[in-house]
Amino acid sequence: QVQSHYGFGTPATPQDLAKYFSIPADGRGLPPGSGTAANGAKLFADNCAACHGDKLQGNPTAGLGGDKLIGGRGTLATDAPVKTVESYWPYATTLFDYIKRAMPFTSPGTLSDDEVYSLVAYILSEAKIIKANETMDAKSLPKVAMPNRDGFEPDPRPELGLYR
Amino acid sequence: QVQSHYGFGTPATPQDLAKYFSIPADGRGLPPGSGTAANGAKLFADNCAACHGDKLQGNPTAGLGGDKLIGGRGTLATDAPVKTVESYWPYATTLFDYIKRAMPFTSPGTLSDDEVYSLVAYILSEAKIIKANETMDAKSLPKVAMPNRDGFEPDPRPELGLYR
Amino acid sequence: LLSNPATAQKAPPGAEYFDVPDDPTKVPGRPVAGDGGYGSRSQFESEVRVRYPTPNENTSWSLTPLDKMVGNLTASGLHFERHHNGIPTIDPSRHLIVVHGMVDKPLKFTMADLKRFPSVTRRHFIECSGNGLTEWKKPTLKTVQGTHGLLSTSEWTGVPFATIAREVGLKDGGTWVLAEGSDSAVMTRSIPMEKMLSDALLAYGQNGEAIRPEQGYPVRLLLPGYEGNTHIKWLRRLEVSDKPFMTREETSKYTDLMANGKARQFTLDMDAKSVITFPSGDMKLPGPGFYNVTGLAWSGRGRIQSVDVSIDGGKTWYPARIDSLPEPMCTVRFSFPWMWDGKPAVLQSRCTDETGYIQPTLQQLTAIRGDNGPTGSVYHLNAIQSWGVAADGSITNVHA
Amino acid sequence: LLSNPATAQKAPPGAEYFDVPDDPTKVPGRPVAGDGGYGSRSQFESEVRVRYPTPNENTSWSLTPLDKMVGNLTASGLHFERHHNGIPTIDPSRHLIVVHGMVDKPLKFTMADLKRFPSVTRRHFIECSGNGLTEWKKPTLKTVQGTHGLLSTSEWTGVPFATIAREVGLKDGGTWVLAEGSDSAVMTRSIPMEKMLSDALLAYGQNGEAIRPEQGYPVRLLLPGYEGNTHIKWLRRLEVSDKPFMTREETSKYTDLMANGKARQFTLDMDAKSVITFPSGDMKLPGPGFYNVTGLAWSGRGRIQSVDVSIDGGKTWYPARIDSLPEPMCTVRFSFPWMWDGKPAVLQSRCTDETGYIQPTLQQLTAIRGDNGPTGSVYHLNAIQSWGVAADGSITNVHA
Ligand code: HEC
Ligand code: HEC
Ligand SMILES: [Ca+2]
Ligand SMILES: [Ca+2]
Ligand SMILES: [Ca+2]
Ligand SMILES: [Ca+2]
Ligand SMILES: [Ca+2]
Ligand SMILES: [Ca+2]
Ligand SMILES: [Co+2]
Ligand SMILES: [Co+2]
Repeated sequence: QVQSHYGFGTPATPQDLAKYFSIPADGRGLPPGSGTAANGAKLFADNCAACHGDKLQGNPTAGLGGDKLIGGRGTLATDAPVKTVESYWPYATTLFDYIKRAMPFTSPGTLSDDEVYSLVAYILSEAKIIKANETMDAKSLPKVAMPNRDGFEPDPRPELGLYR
Repeated sequence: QVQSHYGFGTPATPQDLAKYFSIPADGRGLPPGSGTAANGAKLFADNCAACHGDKLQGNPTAGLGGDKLIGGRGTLATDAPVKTVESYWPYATTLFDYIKRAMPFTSPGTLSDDEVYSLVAYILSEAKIIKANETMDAKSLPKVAMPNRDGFEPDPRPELGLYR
Repeated sequence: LLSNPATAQKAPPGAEYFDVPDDPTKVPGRPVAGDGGYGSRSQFESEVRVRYPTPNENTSWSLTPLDKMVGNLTASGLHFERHHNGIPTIDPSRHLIVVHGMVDKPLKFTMADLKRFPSVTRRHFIECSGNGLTEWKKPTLKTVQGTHGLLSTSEWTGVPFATIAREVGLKDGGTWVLAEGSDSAVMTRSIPMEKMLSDALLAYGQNGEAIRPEQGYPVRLLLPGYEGNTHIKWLRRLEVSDKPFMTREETSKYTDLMANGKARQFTLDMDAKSVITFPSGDMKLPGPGFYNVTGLAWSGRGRIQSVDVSIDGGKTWYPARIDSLPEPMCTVRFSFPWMWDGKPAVLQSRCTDETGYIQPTLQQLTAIRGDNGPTGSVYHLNAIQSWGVAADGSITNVHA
Repeated sequence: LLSNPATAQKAPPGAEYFDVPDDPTKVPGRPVAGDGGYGSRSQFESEVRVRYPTPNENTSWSLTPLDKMVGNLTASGLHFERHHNGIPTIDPSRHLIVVHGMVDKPLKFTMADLKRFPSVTRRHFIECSGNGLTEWKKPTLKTVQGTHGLLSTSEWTGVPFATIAREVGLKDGGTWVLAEGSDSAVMTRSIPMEKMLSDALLAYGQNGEAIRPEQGYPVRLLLPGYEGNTHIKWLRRLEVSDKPFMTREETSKYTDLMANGKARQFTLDMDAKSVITFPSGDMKLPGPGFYNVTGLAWSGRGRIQSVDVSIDGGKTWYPARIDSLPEPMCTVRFSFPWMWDGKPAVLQSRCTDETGYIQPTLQQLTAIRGDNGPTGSVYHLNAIQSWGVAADGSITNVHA
């Protein structure tokens, strides 16, 4: 009496799917467009610095609380690790994906793809991960060599020493 | 480590218990005092008739909805049973207990014991269960012969015919 | 960011109104704990319990919207109500529970005292034995809220009466316990000691927080599987006795008058029962096709063992799926995959509990109880419910 | 009879104020359904979830008042919150869930579509993996609400992802699923397909009614036993992929940096954990005597098997009572009868789950994870909690 498929829901067309994105490390789904640190610097000052600091140092203003974005290299194995895009993030693609979806915090989803590429370029360049004149686009971004690229391992739990 | 009694709570003294009552069919706990239908008639007109009707016929006023108190004798085995104090209630003690705790509906617990005895006498007399001049008190009330005294049986369920 | 009074009117009871953005991903949402730290339901959810139009609104009942519910528990705000003179407002710091009668040591307990005892946490339904009282003679109310809404399920936390019994010490021959409420009906019922010692709780918790005012705040009696009226709310007193007290609620009311004029008394167990909540009365199916028929089943005598569903008014029965974990004296959610062919149909569900009792048809039930309900045998209608499906998809309450 | 605005201020969040009579048995109470048909908690109950003072109140969390809770479930109004840019207001009639990626047939579902599928109802805890993040180095927050309040338990109703998977058809090699929220953080996490097919739910029901706005109205992902952040709220999209997406929340956040500078990623299971909620931090025992020590235990890997309690900081362990029914990936309420002799004591609880995993001490845990928390290994602190009892009865959060 029951069909193996219920048949509820309707086909999601390419147009339906066009507004969604989620960019894995290989850059699949990165949009056309490009940006540079020079353009990003101005955009950052206008849209981001209030919360992330004009030196990208994080949280300059009470009540806004943006993360520190650069610095912290070499601290991960110390007693006071500082985790930033520069020191901790394994993939530059994540930066594009996250800024495009969630920033600026008070008006997320309003930046153009060129603007996002530019902001990514600016942050990576301030982090001295790319050179100031490198252009970020769908091809170059996945190739950016993040300092902590190999810093992650899969979950080794359960920790077997904790069984009797 | 644990005591067999926790020891929480404090003794309930006779004074603590004095304000409570609950009168079983044998009349245990009926208070001193007494009343007659004559006194009850006036009390009923003043405090009860608005909701129960001046003929005790029930629910005369929209929004108040007091039960019908008399009538219905001989209807219990018919297709249209009428359940009242007169036709259905097995014990007169219940009438005392209930009026004292819950009536009048808008100011329960305000009647004196004499008033409750009087109202009980009035209702039982209107129901032709006692004579108009009988006095109701702790001794006489439990002895009132209610028409449906033997009308109840304990729960015979589960109904075994409903098992496969 | 709380809604302002001007727009508050737009929100259903229990909800706050907020403006609805075109795209919720493009504007920041409401801040964490902006509600003062206690949340409320969505403004898009509007089901309410509805009062049955008794003449006096202080002795009345309101019914749970079973047709709008999902899962097995009842949201605390939607638990059915039956009050005999309204909801009292009780300050828990001034509330006492006294336990006396045939005991070695009468005691009084503050709420703080009560909460110092070990407690247990159990899920149980409560059903008013008057649930469905309009439905004996002919199908009367339109929706399942009307026909079955005096049923709700909660997680209850409380102290077993057995623990309290050890404190006061029971005298031999104490076979009944009177429970009394602190409302203005000063509600009283007599409960067999055997039940009190087996699983009765003095319950102060409901779904993780204090019991709600309508359900007996600060403490109620919880008698798993017993008719709702016995679960005395606003509990203030327990008196141990060698006999029942023959209170008004166990003589004038909550007794079952049979056709021969004799009435059953202390009919305390709720018999096994089930009902389809989707689709149910007053709904309309958009057209032929697949429907996930779903409902609730429960028994006052233990766990639900199985539920069957019929689409032809009881001629053929198919097993239903059990979609939640069966527990003693607790509802279960069941479902049945139904491919509607567009022809008239009669939907029914029938449950069996772990004692082997099978939910009866109305015919079977009235053969035993007589058909003089609702004025005679008013209570304990647990018959199979039928929902008629017309060719146009409209669903009505029918006797089949 | 609803409270008037002038006196409404007197009532705590979630309650309405009513005048308190001297004797509630002498005045009629409030009428049935006088509240409009959706009830609220008592005016005498005031516990609230409290926001942790992060700089930005839109990306913040609020903690469940575990010290004030009874039973096992969390009242819906007190379920902990963690939002990354506030609570969106979503009209369910306009909400879509799209399922695409490595599937045979990408589909979009309205809420009405989703509700047509068979559903299941399960009780599960959700715990933020950041629960206790302040407690690695030294005892920091005073109460159990602060140390453990990112934990709540509900009854959830929803459609298994496995059912949806049959609709879209999975392509071979689809080993991960991205879940995306419709809030303004457009939250994304990658979930292993194995988990999605084993017990993931698209949940639209919570404790019998629609899921609350703070918990993802109209629909959230429910991943029994997984860290809270993965249970994507306001779910709008599922994308099947051959690899994880390495989103910000699974790289920058919710990874566990070890002492050697390497970080664990996709640490999704919540390890077994327990905590004593009474007595707990910031309480004061009135004096020597009996106390019913009680708390909660839970595991992301199955049922709780047993709970032990120590009153001497872990030197001696006694079995605790289990006061509610253990269910997979669900809290249980436990208790222990303690006769306090008035001398300083250290109370601890320790649970074992059905896999045999034993809740570790903080020393055992930091021996493995390093002691650079909270800036290093921030998440997944499931160590035994210690409450110090001073001779004067005051209770404090201690490391012992
Ligand atoms: C009004 C404040 C505000 C503004 C403006 C803002 N941010 Fe943010 N940003 C935040 C907050 C708060 C977070 C942390 C969000 C969270 O964790 O939930 C954040 C997080 C980030 C992160 C992630 C950091 C990490 O280590 O995980 C990046 C990258 C970022 N912002 C970039 C930007 C950029 C680029 C802009 C401008 C286009 C911007 N932000 C504008 C407040 C702001
Ligand atoms: C304002 C209305 C009102 C007034 C005044 C009132 N009653 Fe009632 N009475 C009711 C209602 C309503 C009920 C039913 C209560 C329930 O079932 O919850 C009731 C029930 C009763 C019953 C039980 C009937 C049965 O068959 O179970 C008795 C007896 C009774 N009242 C006697 C009295 C007496 C005596 C007085 C006066 C002292 C009185 N009432 C005043 C409304 C009222
Ligand atoms: Ca693993
Ligand atoms: Ca029996
Ligand atoms: Ca609803
Ligand atoms: Ca004894
Ligand atoms: Ca409370
Ligand atoms: Ca396939
Ligand atoms: Co009964
Ligand atoms: Co993790």
